[in-house]
Amino acid sequence: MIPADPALAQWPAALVLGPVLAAVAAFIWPRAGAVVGLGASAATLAGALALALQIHDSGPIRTVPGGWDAPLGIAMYADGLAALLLVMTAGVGTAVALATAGAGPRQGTFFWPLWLLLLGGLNGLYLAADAFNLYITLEIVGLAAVGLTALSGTPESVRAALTYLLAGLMGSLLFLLGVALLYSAHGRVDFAGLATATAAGPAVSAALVAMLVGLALKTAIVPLHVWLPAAHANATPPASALLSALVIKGSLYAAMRLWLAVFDPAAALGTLMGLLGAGAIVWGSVQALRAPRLKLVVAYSTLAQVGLILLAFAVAGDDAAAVAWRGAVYLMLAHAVAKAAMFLAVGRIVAAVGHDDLDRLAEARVRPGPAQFAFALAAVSLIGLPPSGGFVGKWLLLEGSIAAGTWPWAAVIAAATLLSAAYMTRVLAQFFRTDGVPGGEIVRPGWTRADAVPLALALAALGLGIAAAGPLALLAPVPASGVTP
Amino acid sequence: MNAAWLAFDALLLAGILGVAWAAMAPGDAFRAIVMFMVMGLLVALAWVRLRAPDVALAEAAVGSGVTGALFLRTWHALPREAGRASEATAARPAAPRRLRLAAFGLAATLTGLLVAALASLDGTAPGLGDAVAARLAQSGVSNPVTAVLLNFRAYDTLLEVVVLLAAVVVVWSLDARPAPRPVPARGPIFLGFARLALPVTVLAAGYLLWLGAFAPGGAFQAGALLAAVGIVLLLGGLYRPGSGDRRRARLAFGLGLAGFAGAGALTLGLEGAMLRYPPAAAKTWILAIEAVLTLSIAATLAGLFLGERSAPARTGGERP
Amino acid sequence: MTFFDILGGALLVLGLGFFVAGTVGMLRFPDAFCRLHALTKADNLGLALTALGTAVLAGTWSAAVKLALIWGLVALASATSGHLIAGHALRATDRRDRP
Amino acid sequence: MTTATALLYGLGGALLAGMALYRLVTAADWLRRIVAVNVLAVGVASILIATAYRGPAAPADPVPHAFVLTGIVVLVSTSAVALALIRLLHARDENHHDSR
Repeated sequence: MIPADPALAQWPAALVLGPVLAAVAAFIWPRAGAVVGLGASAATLAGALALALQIHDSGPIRTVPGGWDAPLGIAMYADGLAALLLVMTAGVGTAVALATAGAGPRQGTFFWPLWLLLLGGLNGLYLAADAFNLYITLEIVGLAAVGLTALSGTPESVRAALTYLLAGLMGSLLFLLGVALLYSAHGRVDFAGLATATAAGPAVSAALVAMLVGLALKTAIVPLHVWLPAAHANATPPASALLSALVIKGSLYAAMRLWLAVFDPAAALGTLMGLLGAGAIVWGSVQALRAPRLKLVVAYSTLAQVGLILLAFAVAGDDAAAVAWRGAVYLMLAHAVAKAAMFLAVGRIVAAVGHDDLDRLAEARVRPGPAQFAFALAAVSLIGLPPSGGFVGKWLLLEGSIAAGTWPWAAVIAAATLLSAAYMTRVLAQFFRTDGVPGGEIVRPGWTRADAVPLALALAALGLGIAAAGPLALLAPVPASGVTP
Repeated sequence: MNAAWLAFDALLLAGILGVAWAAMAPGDAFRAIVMFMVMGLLVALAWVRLRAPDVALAEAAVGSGVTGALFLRTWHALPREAGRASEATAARPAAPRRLRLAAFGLAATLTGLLVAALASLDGTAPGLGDAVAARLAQSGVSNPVTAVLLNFRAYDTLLEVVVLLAAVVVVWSLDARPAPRPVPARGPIFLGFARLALPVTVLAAGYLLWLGAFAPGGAFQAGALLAAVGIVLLLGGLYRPGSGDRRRARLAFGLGLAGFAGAGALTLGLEGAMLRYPPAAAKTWILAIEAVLTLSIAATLAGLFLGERSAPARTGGERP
Repeated sequence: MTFFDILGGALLVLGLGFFVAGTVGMLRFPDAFCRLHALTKADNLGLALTALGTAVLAGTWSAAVKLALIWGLVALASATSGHLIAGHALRATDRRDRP
Repeated sequence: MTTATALLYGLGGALLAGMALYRLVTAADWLRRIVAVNVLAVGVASILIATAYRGPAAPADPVPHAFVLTGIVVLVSTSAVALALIRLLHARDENHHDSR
């Protein structure tokens, strides 16, 4: 597990320290915010890519900052799964940062420190191999996310931020409760030690339940989702993109990691997670079909997409589960890229049309073609049509559930695809309808630089389907042996 | 003697539970806040009983003191009528019966789970106390809690300071600029108290910081004390932040994290691991980090108290 | 048990008595001024006796100096806050009397 | 839990957590909810500190103490943000009413 190059062993720590130091700089010197923010995002992306390549070549990296080994010290652990999500975070984040830097200085002052704190927190979260350490990174991510939610300053966003903060706080306290129970049962909280600790009594079961419920609150798994639609639909477009693409992935990853590496959950609990996922698919899709606003449709679709990812928890059997987990991770990746593209495209549409009222969209005189095109491309991936990244993820998930012989989950996946096609078509139909325009005169603004980022992200979501081999190779050892730090 | 102590513990716990219930009960918000602060002090006493004096200090200074001040500051900003629950601040009207039943079910489930979990523990988990004791001599300090916070698990503490900075960034990003409420005159006695108490408190904060190396105390407790000094200064109008002070304040907020993360980067370069101190100079590193942290924590807690009011009000005018 | 143990214990019990009296006064007296009167008087004395008792039990001069400092600071703070509360109560009654 | 004292405080923490959860769900105003979250945190802290207790003669385990110290600072930060949001919500609400 010791990497070939000892210098590379320091990269995990650097991926946390870099964004944090940049956040301080961006906070102290607001005028340099955009430069610092873009530079740090790009540097983090480069670092994450280098780490991913290293892991691809020579296996997972484990380091102990402070030089004290676990369980007294804190270990950081980077395997293919963590590396992939690190690259996803820095990549999507850099794209959103580019879009924000192009949008002008108005919302810049506090966006940059908040985004950099979020980046540092997420990096720490993905690299955590210690339950208490994970708790603090969850808090960093939660606070930065609340700040991003409230950044637009509208009364709705403030109220949404407060609800979000309270839900998140309750979630992290439940998580901390689980950490406390784990410590009292095992006397340690490092993942490696917890995984090998033998005694599994009521305390460990209670810890699992508390942590999963807490993380479900933070991930907005139906029925603990009530904070999400308002928070994601009322933030500024870049903030919405970051919140739905990256923030909920953090707590989802935490649940995944604990599930695979720390606990040995009963099969029945997995089935329960699958049922919750199926419920989330139905509820999120129905709400997306009924939502009156474009941003709300996109926000509700997140609930359904998260539900789809949850199905992987239900697939049992080593080989089948391995395939299903890779599908789930790939869905996370594809969702992050496509959802960021979609929220940024919606931001462009709202800026051009002046509102995001779905029923009046067909009456709009202004038709921002490039943004609508980006939205449609992103929708292809979210629905899971070939050749998109969403398709690859869904296919793997389907393959896993069929291999495990659990046909009902395969049916749920198929239903999820139909439902997502339905609510996305509802939006796309409004883009193409022109019969409602009074006078029939239609303005089609041309391409601008601001359309580049959503379009690039949407194309990347498609590209994830074509170039799936590289990322999937990183995930190859999941979960049979490779996930225990 | 043992039974007497158990009786005392049971009494203390009953007091904590009762006061906590009163703090959360519907009704006068001011009363609830005072009850919450009383609970913090009782809880600090409980921590002393359980041989956790460091935590007791932090609970009294931060959990009860600073949090209580934050609550009171918010209470003061809310409208006086209707138990200070305005349309905006009320999350929803009083809970209907069905919701209360559901909440009771949830709470009972949680408590039941926890009781079952705690009752099942046989005390065989050794914990990390021995591991800390065995390495304490190499840590550079002799207070085990400080050794854990700033050496063995310093990375956790670094992230904790990130949380603190994130909080002040968010609070300062909330551009409320409410109409300033008239602050009642403090009078000469309060000002006299402030002038007398300030130097003593600063001294006490320095003492706590120095003490943390070998006895209960440390950067967070000292920072909270200094923050109290700042709050007294602000409340008494002895320090009125001007518009130019915002930049200086941001510098003070960021300084602690810059220093701590900078030390992390430096040790990463020098020693090959983040926050692995050179063994001979561990104490120097820890004290240097703690000193910077104390000042920054104090500024940050005071900044959290001051909040958006630090912005020079865009629109003047007295509230009717 | 030495003489100092007994002395310290007795001082603590005596101090506790003052605290109880102050608390009863706060709960039973009719208005803010009477309550303040009971509270500040009893608490100051109660704390003084408690600090003295603790110092006797601790038996070192450094502990005694620290305890004396604590007592001084708390007395100062409680006098100031008592003054602030009284001022506030006075203004409140003024408002009630002259609508 | 090694001693009766530790078990007592642990159970007290469990009760505090339950009470706080009940109030958190049923409370009608934001301020009370933030109080409830703080009480919930005290409940969690109580379990941690009770876990660390090794009886009146032995020193306690410092690692859970460090966890609780960190938790206290994290909680005061989060509470400050929540309270600032409440104040902002009220200020916006008031401006809203003024403009009508």
